Amino acid sequence: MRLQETILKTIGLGKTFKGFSAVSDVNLDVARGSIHALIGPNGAGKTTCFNLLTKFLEPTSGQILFNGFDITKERPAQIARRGVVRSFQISAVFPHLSVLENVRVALQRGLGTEFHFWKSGDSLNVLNERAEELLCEVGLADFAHEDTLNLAYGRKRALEIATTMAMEPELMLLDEPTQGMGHEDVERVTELIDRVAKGRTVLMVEHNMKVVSSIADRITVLQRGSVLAEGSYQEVSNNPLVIEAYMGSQGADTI
Amino acid sequence: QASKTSGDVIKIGVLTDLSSTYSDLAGPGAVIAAKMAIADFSKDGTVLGKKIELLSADHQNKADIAANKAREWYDKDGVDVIVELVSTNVALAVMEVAEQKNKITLVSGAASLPITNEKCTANNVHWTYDTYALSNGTGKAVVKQGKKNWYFITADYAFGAALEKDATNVVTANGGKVLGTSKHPFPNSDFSSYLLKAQASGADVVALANAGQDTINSVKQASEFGINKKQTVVPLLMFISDVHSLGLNAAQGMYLTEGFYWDKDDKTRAFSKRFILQHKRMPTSVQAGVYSSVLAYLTAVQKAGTDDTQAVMKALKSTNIDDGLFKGKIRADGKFEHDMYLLEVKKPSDSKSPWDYYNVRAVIPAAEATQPLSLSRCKLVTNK
Amino acid sequence: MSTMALEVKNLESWYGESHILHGVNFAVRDGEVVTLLGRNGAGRSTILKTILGLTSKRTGSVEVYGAQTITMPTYQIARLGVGFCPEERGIFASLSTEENLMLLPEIAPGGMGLDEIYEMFPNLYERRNSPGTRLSGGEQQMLAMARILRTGAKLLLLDEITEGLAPVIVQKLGEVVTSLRNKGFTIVLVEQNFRFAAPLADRHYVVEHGNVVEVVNQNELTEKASLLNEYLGV
Amino acid sequence: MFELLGITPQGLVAQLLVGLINGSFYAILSLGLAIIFGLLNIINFSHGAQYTMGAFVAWIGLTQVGQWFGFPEFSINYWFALILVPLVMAGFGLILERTMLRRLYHLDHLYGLLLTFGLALIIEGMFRHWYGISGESYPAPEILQGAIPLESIGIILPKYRLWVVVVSLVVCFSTWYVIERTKLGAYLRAGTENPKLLQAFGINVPLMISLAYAYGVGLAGFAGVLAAPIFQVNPLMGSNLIIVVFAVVVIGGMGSIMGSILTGLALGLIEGLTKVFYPEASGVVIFVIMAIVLLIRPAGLFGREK
Amino acid sequence: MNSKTKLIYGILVCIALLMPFQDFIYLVFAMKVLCFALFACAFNLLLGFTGLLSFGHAAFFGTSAYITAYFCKEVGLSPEFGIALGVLGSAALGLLIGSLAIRRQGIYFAMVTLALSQMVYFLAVQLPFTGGEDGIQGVPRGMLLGFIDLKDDVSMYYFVLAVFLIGFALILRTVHSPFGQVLKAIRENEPRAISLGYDVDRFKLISFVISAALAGLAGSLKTLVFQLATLTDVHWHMSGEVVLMTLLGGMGTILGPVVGAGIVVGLQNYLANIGSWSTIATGFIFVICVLAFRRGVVGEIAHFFKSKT
Ligand SMILES: Nc1ncnc2c1ncn2[C@@H]1O[C@H](COP(=O)(O)OP(=O)(O)OP(=O)(O)O)[C@@H](O)[C@H]1O
Ligand SMILES: Nc1ncnc2c1ncn2[C@@H]1O[C@H](COP(=O)(O)OP(=O)(O)OP(=O)(O)O)[C@@H](O)[C@H]1O
Ligand SMILES: [Mg+2]
Ligand SMILES: [Mg+2]
Repeated sequence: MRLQETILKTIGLGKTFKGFSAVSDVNLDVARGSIHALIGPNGAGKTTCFNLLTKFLEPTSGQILFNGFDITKERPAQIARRGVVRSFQISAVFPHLSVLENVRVALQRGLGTEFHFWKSGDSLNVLNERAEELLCEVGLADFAHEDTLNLAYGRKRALEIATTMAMEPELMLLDEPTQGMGHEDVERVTELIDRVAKGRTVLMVEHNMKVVSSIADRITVLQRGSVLAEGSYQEVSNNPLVIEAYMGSQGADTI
Repeated sequence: QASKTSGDVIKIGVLTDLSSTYSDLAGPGAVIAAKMAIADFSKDGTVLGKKIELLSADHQNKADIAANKAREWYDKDGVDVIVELVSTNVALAVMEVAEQKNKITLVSGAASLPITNEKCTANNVHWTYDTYALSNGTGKAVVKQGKKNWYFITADYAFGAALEKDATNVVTANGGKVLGTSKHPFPNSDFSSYLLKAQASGADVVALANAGQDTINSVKQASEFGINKKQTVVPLLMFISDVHSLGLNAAQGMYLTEGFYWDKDDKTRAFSKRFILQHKRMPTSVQAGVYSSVLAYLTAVQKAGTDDTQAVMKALKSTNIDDGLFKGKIRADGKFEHDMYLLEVKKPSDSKSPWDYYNVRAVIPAAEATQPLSLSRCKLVTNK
Repeated sequence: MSTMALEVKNLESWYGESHILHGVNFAVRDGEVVTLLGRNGAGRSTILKTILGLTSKRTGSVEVYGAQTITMPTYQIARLGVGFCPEERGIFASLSTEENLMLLPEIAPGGMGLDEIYEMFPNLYERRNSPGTRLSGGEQQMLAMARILRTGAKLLLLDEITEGLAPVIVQKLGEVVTSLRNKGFTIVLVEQNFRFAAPLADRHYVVEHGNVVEVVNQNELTEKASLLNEYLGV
Repeated sequence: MFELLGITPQGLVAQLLVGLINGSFYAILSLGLAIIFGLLNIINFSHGAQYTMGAFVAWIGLTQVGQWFGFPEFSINYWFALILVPLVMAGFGLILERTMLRRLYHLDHLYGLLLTFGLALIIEGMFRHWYGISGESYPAPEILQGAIPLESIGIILPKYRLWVVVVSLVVCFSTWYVIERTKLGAYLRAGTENPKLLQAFGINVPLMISLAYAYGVGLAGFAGVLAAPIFQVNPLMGSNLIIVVFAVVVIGGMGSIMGSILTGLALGLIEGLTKVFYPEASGVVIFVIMAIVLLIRPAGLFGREK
Repeated sequence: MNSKTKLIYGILVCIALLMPFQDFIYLVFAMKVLCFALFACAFNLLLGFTGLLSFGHAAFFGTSAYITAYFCKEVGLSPEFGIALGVLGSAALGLLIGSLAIRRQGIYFAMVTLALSQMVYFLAVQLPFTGGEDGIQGVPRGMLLGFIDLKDDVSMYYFVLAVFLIGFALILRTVHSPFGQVLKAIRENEPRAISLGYDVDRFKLISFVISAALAGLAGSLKTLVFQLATLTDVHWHMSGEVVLMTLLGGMGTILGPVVGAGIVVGLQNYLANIGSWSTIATGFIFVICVLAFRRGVVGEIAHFFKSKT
């Protein structure tokens, strides 16, 4: 496959819910290897955008191109297998599996034995090492054998990132990855995202401007379902429209 | 695992419906009837010097439970004979097992003709009644009264179909006509749609080819819709327990056929008075049949001098039975041939005492109440 | 004012078999705003839930406006004038936005009117007829906050209300809290966002491992900055 | 005369009326189930048994109570039973809720189903043991006995059945009004989703839940009294009905009040017509409809999609 | 599997092997328990390990029972082919019902399966070859592989035991396999599993079909043991019974359904003599179980040992 500058492109993407248009005519261009942030006021349509990109929702209009292929018609699992993997705004883990198993479920797809109901479960142990590595990276090594249910919220978020990374995605979609985390964790996760973004592409929704300003290469601001502004952090944060609609008078620095 | 010989006891198993649909017409009452038969047979409860033991179990009208129990009884507990067996599928399943194990079954509660016809076995007697007797008894009598146009409300399963078919034959053979049929799912509680259709058909007779609750509710609702005023409602299978729970108000005037009525003569009355002391209810024909079959079995064992199956069957089939409740002979195909009674339900005002429900309108002689052997499809008869 | 709005003594609490709070003590006077700070999992949300009797077991003493509530059922505690905004928001999916808003019974006079609320959160006005959980994450957060303002509750327990909100809204919420405070509401704020909380509160309690380990008054903020830093990594 | 598939238009009208009568039983029973499911998250398998129990209690009141206390003359007539039995049943429901169901709310639906299934067996078994299987007759009250001959359409309609339709429609729609048009309804729905949180807002959820269950059981008892004069009062009358009523609730949309009423009526009609045109299928038609509805509109006809 | 569980399994298998050498438990009863245990295990694969509550499993049990009965009796096939055809039939039916039902979730899934199985019941009543409510009776057990006469209860018993063990082992393996791991994940959080690239519907469908096929296997075996197939096998009561067995034994545990089947079948058998009291007693047992032993027998025992260590 020829490497392209643009890994993900949407053309005129739109979604209406019973007459209410949550996303309209969004043209995104996500460059390969970049960290691209999607910001905007609450209800602007960011999560909806994610849902459209991963086909958890059916777009009302528009096209989605991934690596130049039109994936508008594909099913969610197919898209995930192409390398577009998302995390959820509201934490999504497998509560009654251990932390390690959570990650292993993601890794398991690589083995290609997911339908082998006659195979022993021990055949999955080869994945443990890699899973532990990933847990280490997000600082959950000590919790590997804990039931996920018992983790505090912030740790669940970290686990979710580890699971997402386990998929070795080409494009990671992170919906507010630092939401609900303490400051230390935020910093660690920010670093983590920055680190794992090497060699892949990240598209993330984030309200924490500190995170956005420190790692995002490019920012798209949504408002009422359409693109309000786009550019680097500097450009965007000085855009008066954005300040009015999103950042607020105090500007970014105070947050 | 070799089946054990019955050893030092004669074991009789009452396999019946103790808890569901048919428990009133058979059920605990059948167990009591069997006990009475044993007590009447010998004071000390023995035959040939061996103790007589009675077992009972609930088959819940499920063939698999019944077959399971029957196997266990025959194999493990050394039961010699299983009696009662209400509900045709249960009877057939147990007869099958009995044939394999070379043991005896005496069917009282089940109604289907195939029991002594295409499904007959050499070790079985069908005691009390069958669909042939029911439809011949009631069908013929009603057609002869000039009620020639029939409409059937039939339970949508094999028993209902058999009953309808037998009755249809009788009706047409006697110059009547069938105008239509409504098949209803089993069980069912609301019959008004079918009754309205029957009403609209303009038939003289609305015949009910169903049983138990279904019949009771059909009759009850027929009277609610005033159908019994203009048309004759004929339940093809109905027991005194059903009439009892319906009440005479709704049931009055109906014709039905039974093999036994407690108030027929002194002997039946004497038996029934003893029975009601123990059971608080008058015996149904099925319960009376159980009494009769157990008594006959014990007598046959006595006569044969052994509990060996073939010998006992031979003794049974070669004895004239007359125990005061039933009188007749057991034929080669296993049908116990006896008289049946055409009964009419009394008006409430004519009923003098509790359970005084019927007028005996006619005695249907055994020959007429039983399918002639020449028509039988029983392997025991056709092979000869 | 000097009456006590909330006084928690020796509060212990359990989720099933896990023992989460180990003797928490703090008190809030009528009209004060305090925060509970701490790391993830420290037990701050649990403190709020325990005050309302939402955990499986609790012991100790919790007085709300002078009434001992430790043996009361939850709904009676709420009727003493407590408004709760849970961290998971708890919007009812089967009700529309406006039904969600109108759902809570008035437990005391002096709640805000619907107009006032819509003015404060215009997003909600726009989406008032859509099912509660069809709102965006942030809109749900606004709704959860807004609905308790209608009830007339005077003691508000707010769990991470700025979570997932756009900076403009956060700013707006800051104003809301300030105005509530000026109106005489008593507020217990669980916050991750220290910068949001710092200027609003009279006092900060630092929670760690199910205990209050430090109290920092408004005027001690600068002195104790390093201490806070140590606890919270701010 | 114009005939359609062997039935006259008059006959058809009569059949539709009959269907409506059954429909009103479905409606009133499924309404109770819907309320209980909607609020307690419990599939009340004992609903059928409670309906049976209603009928039996009415019958006992009419024929037995007097004897028990040595006044054979004394009996509770139909009209009193119509009010008294639902109250007795509601009280019974209240006890069940307080002592047993209460412990299951935080669990999967399955446990509620299992518990109420067990209760149904116990109730049925008791009546079976005491009163036998063939059941007892319960006469309709004097003034509702007899029938109205509708000469114009050539049928006779029992007065009692007309009464059933009227009274059950009244009960159904007033229940609907109270639940959907008052704030109570919003509480009920919110309470279904997150009872703990609703409590935290100052609502006495446990009481609300107890009363809702009691009301549902009361409705079942009410239906039982209504049914007693039509069907034989027998221990199995409810268990035969209950599975169909479940289907009605599902088709209408679990927990939807209006849904269960309208679907109950509609399915009564459809079933009635099936009995006329293809009687063998009348036992299965409701399930066919259920399968189709669930595949096309998973939340049921009136249910809210999640 | 740790050594302790291995030991338990070993003991159980030994007991099962020795069953014919005793007089206390009737052999046909033991066979019945094994058939229903297999049925319940198959059901548990779906409920306990995939999180799908099917309220129509009798459809598979019964369909296969009828097919086997028909081919063994009317066509005269040998038992192994009769069973194979039955299992194929129920698997095909599983594919059909499954692909319709898995589109729905939770209680709706349960209701779709119930509705579809009611239609199967309807067919069983109406189709001519099923023999209506008399069912197909007198099915010959036949000669297994042409030389083992199954008429003898002891050889029949060992045959049933062998089939049961194979079925059980398959389920055990499935649960712990990579496939089972994904099933577990799906049960826990479906959207997340999708976002990880798993085609969730495929997984559900496969486990549905496996479960249906094994339920069918149980049905076929039962037909041979009792030599009959009747409407009881397809009735919704049967679907309900298997739910009860599973819950009573402990859903989501491996041995639970086996124990549950033993209890329910035993109750039916030994309470049979006390008439309506048996219904009441059964009712009480369920109520007590739900209120006091919610994890089911096996679940409670496991929990007891877990909390002790
Ligand atoms: N399924 C749906 N049905 C109806 N409206 C919806 C649905 N999903 C989202 N919306 C509406 O679409 C708009 C965009 O929602 P979305 O969740 O995408 O916002 P967001 O940008 O992620 O906001 P936040 O930052 O608050 O999470 C909101 O107004 C929301 O109410
Ligand atoms: N429902 C629950 N069952 C069992 N343990 C729980 C439950 N909820 C929380 N916990 C545990 O209680 C502890 C305190 O949790 P709490 O939610 O109060 O923390 P928090 O300080 O609010 O942190 P966060 O920032 O993550 O919200 C954590 O260790 C958590 O794992
Ligand atoms: Mg969002
Ligand atoms: Mg918290």
